Amino acid sequence: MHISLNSSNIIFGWLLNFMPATAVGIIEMVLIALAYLTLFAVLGLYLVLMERKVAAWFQLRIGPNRVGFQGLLQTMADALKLVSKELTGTVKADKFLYNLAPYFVIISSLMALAVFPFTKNLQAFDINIGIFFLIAISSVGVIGILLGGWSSNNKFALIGAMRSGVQTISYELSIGLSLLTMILITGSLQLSEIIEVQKNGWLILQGHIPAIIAFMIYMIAGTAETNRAPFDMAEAESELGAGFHTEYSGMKFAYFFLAEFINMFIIAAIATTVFFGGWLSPFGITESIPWLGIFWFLAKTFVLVFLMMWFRWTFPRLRIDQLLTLEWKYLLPINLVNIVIMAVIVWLNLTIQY
Amino acid sequence: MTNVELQKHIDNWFTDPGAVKLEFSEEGSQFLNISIHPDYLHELMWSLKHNKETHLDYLFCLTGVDWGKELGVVYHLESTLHRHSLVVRANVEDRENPVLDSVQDIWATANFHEREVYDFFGIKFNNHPNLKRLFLTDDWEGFPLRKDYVDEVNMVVK
Amino acid sequence: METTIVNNDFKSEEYFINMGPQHPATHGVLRLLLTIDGEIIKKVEPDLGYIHRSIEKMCERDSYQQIVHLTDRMDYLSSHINNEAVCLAVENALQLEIPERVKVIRTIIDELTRIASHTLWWGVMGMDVGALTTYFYGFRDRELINDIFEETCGARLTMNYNIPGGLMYDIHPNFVKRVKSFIAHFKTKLPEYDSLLTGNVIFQKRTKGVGILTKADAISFGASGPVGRGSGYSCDVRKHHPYSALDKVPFNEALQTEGDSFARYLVRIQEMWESMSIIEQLIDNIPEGDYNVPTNAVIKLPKGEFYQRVETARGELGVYIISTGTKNPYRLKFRSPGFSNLSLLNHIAVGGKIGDLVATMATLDLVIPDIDR
Amino acid sequence: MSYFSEIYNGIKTLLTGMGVTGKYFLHSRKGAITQQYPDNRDTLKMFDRFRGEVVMPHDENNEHRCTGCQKCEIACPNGTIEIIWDRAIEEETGKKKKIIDKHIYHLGMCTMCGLCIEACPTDAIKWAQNFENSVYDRTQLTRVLNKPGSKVKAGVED
Repeated sequence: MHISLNSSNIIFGWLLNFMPATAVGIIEMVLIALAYLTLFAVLGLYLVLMERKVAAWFQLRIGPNRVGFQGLLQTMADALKLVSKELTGTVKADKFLYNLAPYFVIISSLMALAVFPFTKNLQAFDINIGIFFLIAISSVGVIGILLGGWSSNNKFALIGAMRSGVQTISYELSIGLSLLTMILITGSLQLSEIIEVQKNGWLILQGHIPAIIAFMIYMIAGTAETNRAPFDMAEAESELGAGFHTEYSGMKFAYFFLAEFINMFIIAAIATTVFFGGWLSPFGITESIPWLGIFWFLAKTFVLVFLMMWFRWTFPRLRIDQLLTLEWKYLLPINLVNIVIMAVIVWLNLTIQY
Repeated sequence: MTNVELQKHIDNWFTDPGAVKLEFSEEGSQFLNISIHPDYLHELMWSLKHNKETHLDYLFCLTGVDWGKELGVVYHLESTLHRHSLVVRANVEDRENPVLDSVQDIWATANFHEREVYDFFGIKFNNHPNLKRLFLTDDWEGFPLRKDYVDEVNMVVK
Repeated sequence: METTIVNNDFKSEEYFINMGPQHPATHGVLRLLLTIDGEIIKKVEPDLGYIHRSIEKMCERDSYQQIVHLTDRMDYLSSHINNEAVCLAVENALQLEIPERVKVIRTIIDELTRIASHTLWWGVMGMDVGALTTYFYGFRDRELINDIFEETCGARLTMNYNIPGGLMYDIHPNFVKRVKSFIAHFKTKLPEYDSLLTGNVIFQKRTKGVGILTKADAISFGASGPVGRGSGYSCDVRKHHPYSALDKVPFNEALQTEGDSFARYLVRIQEMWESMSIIEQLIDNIPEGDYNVPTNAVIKLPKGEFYQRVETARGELGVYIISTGTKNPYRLKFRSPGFSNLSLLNHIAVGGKIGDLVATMATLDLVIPDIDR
Repeated sequence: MSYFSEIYNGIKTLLTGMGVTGKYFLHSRKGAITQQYPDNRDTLKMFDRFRGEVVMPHDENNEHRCTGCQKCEIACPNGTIEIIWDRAIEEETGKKKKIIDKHIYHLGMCTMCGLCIEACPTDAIKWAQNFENSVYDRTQLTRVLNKPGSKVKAGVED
C-alpha cells in the first residue's frame, strides 16, 4: 500500500539526513498519530460545545457561558470531570468486550478522519480507494456499539444495540449508493482526485438534479448512520434511558460521546468533499494561497454539521419500523433510479461544466 | 329518566322483594341510591348496564367505605346516553373476610378501582383476575383506610 | 423480585423489562412492568404507590378548609381546578350562594390552568417523541401564565387560592391586563405549535393509528378528559354538569373520533383554543362584588353524601364526601382522572412497539401524584 | 402517484418545522428566556403576594401584633406553627393575660397554603417575599418569629 505523507515531506526529508529511513518512518507515524489524536479530542470537544450552543439558540436559551470566555472552556471542564469520574459497570458484564467496545468506536472514527484532504497536500493518507475505505471503516464503528450494548448485560442497552445494528446495516446501503452516484461523475475513488475534478464546479452543480437528490439521501442516511436524532433509535432517551451506553460512565462514556460527534464531522466532511468541492474556494483563491483551503474545508463542513444539528433539534424521532420503511421503501428505490439517471447524464455528457 | 322513573323501572325487575334486599333512598344525597344485598350485586349491576332503559354504562366512581360495623362499596353510575345517574351500594358485615362480587367484567375501569379498594379496605372481589395490592407493597400489614387502622409511626392524630 | 412479575409463563422469546420508576418517559415515579417480545409490547402492568401520601386518609383528619390545600398536591398541573372541586362540594353542601364575581374569576383561572397544563403537556409530548425543542417553547408560554398566578394567588403551582365560600383574596389589579396580553401572545404562538409538531410528517406517523381506543372501550374504562374525547366520547363535565360560570359561556367541546394518539393530541390543541375563547368572553366583564362569602371558622357539613364533578386538564375529577355532621369528613374519595386513564394503558399499548408505548403514554398525559394521591 | 406526493408533503412539513426553529435561531440574541439567576439577584423582584415564608413584622419599638390567640396554630394543616404562651399579669389592670413566649414556625413543614395568615385576626403574621430558603442544617428551618424582648403593641387586643 502506498502511503503518501505529502504535507510533512520537507521536515522528514531533513530528518533523513542523520537517521535510518525506518526510524524516520516510525517517528513520522507517531507524530501524525499524535496530531490526529489531538485533533480528535479538540474537534470533538468543540463540536460538543457547538451543539450545546446551537441547541440553546434554537431553544431560546443562552447555552454554556460560564467557563472561559463565553463558555469556550465548558467542554474542557466537562472532559476533566469525566476523566476524574469513577468507572462503574454491571457485575455480570462481559468485562473484556465491555472495555473493548469504546475503543472500537473511536478507532474507527479516527481512521476515517485520516483520509480527508484538509487542504492541498494536507492529508495523512491519500489512499486511492478513499471513498470505499471511508464507507468500509465507518461500518466498523457499529460493532463497538453492538458490543457495548450486548456486553453491559442490560436489557435497555441490548435493545439499543440491536436497533443500532439494524439501522446501520440498512443505511450503509444508502450512503454507499448515494456516494456511488457521484463517483459516476468523478470516475475515481481517490479523495484528492475527486477534488481535482471539482475545479470545474462543485459536483452538486455538475450533476445537478440527480446530484441534489443524492445529496439529500446522503444527508438523511448520514444522520441515521451517526445515530443522531431523528434517527437516534440506539439512544432514544425517552424510550431506552440512554440506550447502548446506559452502563458506561466516566471516560468510557466520553469515548462514545466524542466518537458520535467525530462521526458527525466525518459524515459532513465526506459530503463536503464529494458534493461541495472540499477545500476548493470560489474564484480559485486556494490556487494561490493553498493553506486557506483548511478554512474553506472547515467552513463548508461546519455548515453541514449545523444542518444536522438543525435536524436534531427540530424533528421528532422515528419509530424503528418507520426507520426501516424510510430506507427500504423510499431511499433505496429512489437511489437506484437516481444512479441510472446519473449514468445516463454522464453518458450523454449532460453534466454542467464551467 | 328521572329518579322516580328509574326507581319504578328497577323495582320491576325483582318480582320477589323478599329474596332481594333492594332499598331505595334519596335522603342526604343528590343521587338516587340503591342498597343491594351482596349476593345479588353482580346480577343487578349487569342488568343496570345492559338494560336499554337504564343503560348505565359509565362507572365514574367506585368507593370503599368503612361504615364502622360493616364495610361497603359505593358505585356511582351514569348513563352516557340518557345522562341519568344512580348510586349502588353494597355492604358486607364480615370484617375479617369481606367478599363482594367483582364488576370488572361489566365495567373495565372497575379492575383498578377494585384493586384500590382491596388495597385500602381489604375487601376481596370474586372473579377479579388480578386482585393484589396496587399502591402498597405486597407484604404490607393491615388496611390503612379502615377506621381501626393504627400506625403509631406514620399517622399523626390531631 | 419474582413475586412482582405477574405470571412467569413467558414464551421463549419474551422477556421482562422494568420501565421506571425512574425513567424519562414515565414523568415521575410510575413503574411499568413490561413483557416484551423483541420490540413488541405483550403486556403492560403498572406498579403504583411510589409517591402515595394517603391524602384520603389525611382528609379524614383535617377540617374542610385544610383539605383544599392537599388537593394542590394531587394533580399539581391543575391545582386550581382541584381546589375548586372541594370548595364546590362544600359550598353545595352548605347551600352557600356564591357571588358571580367569584364564579367568573374561578372559571378564568380554571381555563388558564388548563392552558398551562396543556402547554406543558405539549412540550413533554414533543420530548417523548424525540423533539426536544418543543419542551422549551411550551414552557416559555406556560411561564407567562405562572406569572399571572404568582401575582394574583401568590404561588405558581400549588396555588390554594380557593377557599370554601369564595377566594382567599381579590384578584390583583394587573390581572385583567396580564391575561389579555397573554391571550394576545398565545394566539400567535399556538399556530407555531402546529407548524412545528402537529403538521410534522414524522410526528403524524408516530401518532396516527397508534394506541387506538374505541368509544365503547373509552366508556367502559372510564376514560375522561381529552383521552375520552379523542375517542369521540362526549365526556366534558363542563358541558354536561356545568359549574361556576361555565353555564353562561358558550363553547365547543373538542371531539375527535379516531381514538388514536393523534386524535388525543388534536383534542388538547383544540381545547387550548376553546379555553382562550372562554377567557376572552369572561375577562372583560368580571362582575363587581365580594370575593367571598363569610363562612364559620369551623365548617360543619350537614349529614349526608355530596358528590362534585369538575373537569380538570386531565379529565373528570370527582370529590365524594361522606359527612356525619362533624367538622371532618367521614370519608373523602377523590376519583382522579389519571387513575382511570392509566388503567386503559395495557389495553391500548399491547401490540405496539416500545416507541408507541411512549407516544401513547404521552397522550394519556399522566400525572403520577394524581394517580397515587 | 401518492408515493411521490407523500414524499413531497413530508419534505414540506419538515421544512416548515425547520422554519420555526430557524426563526428562533436567528432571533436567539434577544429572544432568550433564560434567567441567569444568581446574577440577576439585584433586579429580581418577587410579586407582592408571593408566598415565601411566614414572618412577624415588628415596629421600631420592637412591638408586634400577636396576641397569642393560637388561631393560626389551629388553622395550620401540618402543625407548622407552634405557640408557646404564658400568662402574665397586666400592670395597669392587674388582670391575668395571655402573652406569647415563642411563636415557632417550622419552615421545613410549611406548604405555603396561607391559611394561618387568613386566620390571623390581628394581622400579626404576613408573607415575606424571600425565596432563598435553603440552609445547611434542617434545624435552622425552625424559626422563632417574635424577636427576643418584643411585646404586643398596645391596643391590638381591643
